[in-house]
Amino acid sequence: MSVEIFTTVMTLASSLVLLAGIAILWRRSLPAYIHAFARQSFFIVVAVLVLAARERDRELVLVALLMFALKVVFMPAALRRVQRHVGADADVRPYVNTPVSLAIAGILTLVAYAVAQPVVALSHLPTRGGMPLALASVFVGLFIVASRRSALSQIVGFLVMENGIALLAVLATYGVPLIVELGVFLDVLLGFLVMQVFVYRIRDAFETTDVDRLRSLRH
Amino acid sequence: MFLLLMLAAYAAGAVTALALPPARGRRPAAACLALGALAGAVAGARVVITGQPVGWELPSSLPGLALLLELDPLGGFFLCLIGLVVLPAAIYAPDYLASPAAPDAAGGAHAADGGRVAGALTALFILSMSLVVAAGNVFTFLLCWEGMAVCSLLLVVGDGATEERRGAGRWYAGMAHAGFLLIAACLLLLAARTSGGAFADIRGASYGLGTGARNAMFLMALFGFGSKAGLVPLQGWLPRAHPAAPSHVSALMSGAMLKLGLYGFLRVVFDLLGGGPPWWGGLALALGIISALYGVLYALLERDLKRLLAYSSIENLGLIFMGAGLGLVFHGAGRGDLAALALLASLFHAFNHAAFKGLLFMGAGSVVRATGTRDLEAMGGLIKRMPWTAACTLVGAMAIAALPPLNGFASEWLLFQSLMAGVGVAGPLFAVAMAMSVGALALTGGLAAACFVKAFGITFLALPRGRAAAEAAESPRLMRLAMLIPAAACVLLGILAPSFGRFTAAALAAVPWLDPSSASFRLDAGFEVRDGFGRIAPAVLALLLLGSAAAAWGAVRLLASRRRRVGETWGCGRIGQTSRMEYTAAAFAEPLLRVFGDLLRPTRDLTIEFHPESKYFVRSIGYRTRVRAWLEEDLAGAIRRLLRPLGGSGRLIQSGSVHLYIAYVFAALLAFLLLARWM
Amino acid sequence: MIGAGGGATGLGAILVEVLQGLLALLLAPGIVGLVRFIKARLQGRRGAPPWQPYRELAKLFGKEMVVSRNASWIFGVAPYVVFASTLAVALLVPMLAAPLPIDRAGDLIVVVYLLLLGTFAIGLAGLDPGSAFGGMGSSRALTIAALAEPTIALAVFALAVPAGSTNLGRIVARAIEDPGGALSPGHLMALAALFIVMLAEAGRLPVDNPATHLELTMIHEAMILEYSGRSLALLEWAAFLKFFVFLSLLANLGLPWGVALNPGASAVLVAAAILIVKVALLAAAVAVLETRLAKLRLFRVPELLSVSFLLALLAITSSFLVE
Amino acid sequence: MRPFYCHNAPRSSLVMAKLFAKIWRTGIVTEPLSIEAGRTLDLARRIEDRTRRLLGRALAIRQVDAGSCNGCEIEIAALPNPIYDCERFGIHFVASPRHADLLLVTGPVTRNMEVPLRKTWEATPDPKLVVSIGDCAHDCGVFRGGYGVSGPVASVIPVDAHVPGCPPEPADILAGILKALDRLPEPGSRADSRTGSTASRR
Repeated sequence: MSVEIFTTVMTLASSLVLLAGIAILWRRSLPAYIHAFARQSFFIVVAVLVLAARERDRELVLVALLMFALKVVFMPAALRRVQRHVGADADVRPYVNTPVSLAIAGILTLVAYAVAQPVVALSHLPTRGGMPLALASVFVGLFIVASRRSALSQIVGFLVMENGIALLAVLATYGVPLIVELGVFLDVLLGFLVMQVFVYRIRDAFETTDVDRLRSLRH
Repeated sequence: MFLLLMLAAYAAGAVTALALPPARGRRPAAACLALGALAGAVAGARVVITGQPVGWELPSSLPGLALLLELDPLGGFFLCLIGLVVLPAAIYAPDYLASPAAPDAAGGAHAADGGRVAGALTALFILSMSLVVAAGNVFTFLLCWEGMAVCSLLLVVGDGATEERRGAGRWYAGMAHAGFLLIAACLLLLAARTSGGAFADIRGASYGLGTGARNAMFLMALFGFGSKAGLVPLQGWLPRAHPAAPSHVSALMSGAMLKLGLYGFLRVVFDLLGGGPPWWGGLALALGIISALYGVLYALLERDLKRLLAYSSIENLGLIFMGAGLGLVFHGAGRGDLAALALLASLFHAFNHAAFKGLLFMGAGSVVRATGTRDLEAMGGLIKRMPWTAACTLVGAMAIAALPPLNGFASEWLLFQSLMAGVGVAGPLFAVAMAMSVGALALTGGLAAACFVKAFGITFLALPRGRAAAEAAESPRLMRLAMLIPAAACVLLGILAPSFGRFTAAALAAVPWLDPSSASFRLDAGFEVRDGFGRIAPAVLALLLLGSAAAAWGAVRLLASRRRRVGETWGCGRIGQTSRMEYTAAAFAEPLLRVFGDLLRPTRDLTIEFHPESKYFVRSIGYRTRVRAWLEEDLAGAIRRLLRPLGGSGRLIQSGSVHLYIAYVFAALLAFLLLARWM
Repeated sequence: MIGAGGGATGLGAILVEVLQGLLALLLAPGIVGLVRFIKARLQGRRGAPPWQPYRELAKLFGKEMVVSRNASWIFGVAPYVVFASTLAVALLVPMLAAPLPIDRAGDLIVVVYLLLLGTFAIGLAGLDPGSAFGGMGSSRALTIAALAEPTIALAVFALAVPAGSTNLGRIVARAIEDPGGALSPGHLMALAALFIVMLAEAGRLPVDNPATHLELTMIHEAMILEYSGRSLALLEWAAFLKFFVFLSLLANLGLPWGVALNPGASAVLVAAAILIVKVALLAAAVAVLETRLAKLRLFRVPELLSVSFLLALLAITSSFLVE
Repeated sequence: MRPFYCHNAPRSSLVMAKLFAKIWRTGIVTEPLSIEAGRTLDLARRIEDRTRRLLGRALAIRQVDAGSCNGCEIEIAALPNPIYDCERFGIHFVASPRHADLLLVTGPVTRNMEVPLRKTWEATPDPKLVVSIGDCAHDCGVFRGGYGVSGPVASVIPVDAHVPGCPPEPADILAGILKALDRLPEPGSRADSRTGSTASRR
């Protein structure tokens, strides 16, 4: 694989990761969010596999498989189960309307480019073109967490953010050692499970997953 | 010499209007003005083409107070522009003013003096505008600038009979004088370093100024001239003053006077200050973009025909200042060749706007004259009763919506190209900023098209929505002729855009650091920008369109069935069609009002009257939506609150005694003399 | 420079233009018929044959025209303006050869504004007879056209800057010469943005349902509700042509291979054949897409257009900001 | 498993794949026009050859409910569906009489619909056809003599053909229209046999 094509493919994959994150801002139902997240994870898996093929690195293949199992299969399934359990009241009414969200996503992308520019300028890796995009998907994930009401969509936002970090790690270091990657997976999994429990608790306590209701705890 | 002929003709126009009784004096006065306009245009064109400035001086014993006229190519260009507006406006005025039905014709036949003073003021207004662009020193410039402002102010206020006119007068007076203060401060600071305040001297001296002083002068010039051009946030007077003035005066103000804001900006910032750092241009560009979007959004929602046109003027001046700001950015980045391109776009659009906005205001005036109202919701169907006005207005509407092959398109295309040229100039983030500007420009264009479909469609098409509209009559012959002139100009400037572009480029030669020979555009049969980055040939496009249409027409004529039957408008079989079934202006704009609801903050008011016996039957439903121009009003409110205490203390010295006033003058004189002695 | 010397001259040039114009005019109804045919098959119907639109056009040209007595000359002229502007666009977009002989006459910005000219004319015509449906259609059509403009402009920007020209001939030629650039995320996202805008401008799902008969959901159909006979035929044909032009523009920007760079007779004929295949494939894609999409609520359309705007913006950032 | 159109189900590519798989399995369900269909048409007058030539292969229908009980409408609404698929004959419904070639009128004409019906007829460009559907359109059916009923369709606008039935089957309506245009496919003709073979994939 020539460097040019490799660069193009990696940048394309990074763009798709970002676009999948942005798709959440456009979609309006939790299942669609979960699906977009699964798709985003899938694009990262593809990126890791392409990298593995280029570097002829077995560990990376393992990482990709783990990632696939966890983020494309398990987490979406678990999220779907939670969603079905929590039911239709997990209405996704964002604080910010769709066009404005999309505009903010555009601005966040520009900011990501501005922030990442020094790093990109220093780097000589052929994957550097994707770094600002990965950073942008971290931002978009944060924005989802900040702008959505339902605890469940906040989890999705968190996972999108985490995906962005994972992609950044892949692009910037050509894959961290397997053991570190495993640790990260475990962290994410743990965080995910804890949040899942929280969603159930919030749901039990307030009969909704609208995090806004937590305000009533202030007294 | 044409310049002097122009001055003489305008002066004669003023005298004629004042001396003869209006019924007999209007036409001779108009003839004088038209002659003056032609002479001015010829004088300006000659200066632009030959590149030789012409000058004339009335010496004075006091230093700095000499009247100095010096017409360089830039001024000449604007003199042509003024001529293009004045000529039709002069032809338009007599019949328009003679009509008793024109309610906005302050100084019309029903005014107390029969409109003598108004006629003379119009002539003086035109004269002072023409002198502004010919002014060769600070004193002349400021004198004419103020003369222009005062004359137009008086024309806007008219007899001050309605609250609308008085309100417009207050807004306009406030803005114009705030602007004048800034301009005067800026120019006087510039002149302070020279002996006579002649522009030629300032040019050489301004390079020695400190950065802080230059920045301050730039800001004063931007906001001072910006207030005349109606840039946001100084746009508030435009939608008030334009509707209140008689329509030919609106045409003059919007078509010509606003452009002098651009002229002043170019003269001071480009010529006298010699350009500056890129952020100057960036600021002007940003203000331009905001003004363009602001203007077009409010124009879209407006239901008052002339206010709509006024908001659209804000939009177009925004586009013009986008070009000027971009030129400044390019100059700051050391790209004189691209700066020439951006300025070409700016000047070209200024000229085009003079043509179509003058035309549209005159069209609006004809409509107002015929129907007695400016409310779009009371119009409709006028195309059948006023075919000439409708056809001319349609040309104007298409030109302002930048549809090819008319003139608006040529200049917007240049603006697009100059924005795209910004990509390689100053780093990637700037390139993205340029991309966003391109997006904003395109949005403006699209919204302008929607706006003028609404303006033209609701005014002229479908069934009349009111009795006045149903009984409207076509304007007299002279008014029609007056509208044909700018309509022809819109078409010709569009098709012959490259030739006119050459003319415009010649006017740029007045800016010393612009070297037209290195400019990044070529104009032969078409436009060519940056070595083939963009190419169009408007004449070929026009031929292509005409050819396609003719081919389609011929083929249909030959091959298709020719049967044609006239019937009713299809309305699902309802018994009769009335104008209440038509789409209204408000309804037309509703989807966009919704889309931009967060920005425009409309208030909606729904009243349903139920049948007294059952709430399942409805007697009437009223839906009223109001969009407050909150930016203007809140800003004005804040300023008013700020100024009220100041005004209160100002009243202290305001006693009404003439003697005291003379004493003030005397005291001021003494203070200045002492200041001059001890400084 | 391409375009200055590369274009054919004289008779050959005119022939290429005439061939392209005729090709577009004659193929356009067939492509729309193909979309309908594939959609019918995907709905489990036999459907009309792909050449059904030709029969419909022939029928409409043969029919009488009924004109409202409230309508003015605008109503009569508008179909010709719409048709002529669309045909002019069809002559400017490189379908067979790049650059076309009249490439110098107009660039991508001209194309955008020519289409706006058509929308302007039909918008006025919608208001002209005073029918409420027409006003509704024209208000909606202009809303969508206005909101689509920024995306188109950004996409133009994203395509033009790497190619070093806004003229379509150069853009397509560059895509052929540099296939890597054609695969770059910037280019692809710009095309995706253009595709969404194309759906909006050509009145396809999910923005407008070309098969709707419900007045309240119409956009394009509502404006032409008052037209009949030859005027309607012209408007329909222009709509077909617009769709065809969009598809061939996308096809030649996304898969530029096959476009003749030197306008020899054989190259142009091969280009014509390849063009038909590419456009037919794209039309099939549109048909499949329309099968799975529902029409959006009208006030979701601005959101869709803001998605396409964002795509175009990302296209630009990834073309310029990645160094 | 949830069906693909269920609101809560994720619209994943998997589900889309299922949708298209289902489309593939279902195949084309359009039925050939039965031989008996169309026998029951009453031609009120001879339709000109020119009209037949012009409208034969591309026919736009505007449906007018002149006061029907909506029984006929339910049958007419079945015409564009995959089973009857009127589009295969180039027949489609339009939103405006300006676009229409044929008015499909149902029901006894009520007093309130008399003027609208006439206006619809006037709004339709020539050459045009009128086909009345159902017994009521012919003789007002059970509504005959009602105070709100003005009369049969033929008393308001000239009717070219009539499809009897209460209500007539979709196949009868389709065949009636085609027969009026002299386009009814012969049994075993090409169009028919092809339909049969594709449908057999089910």
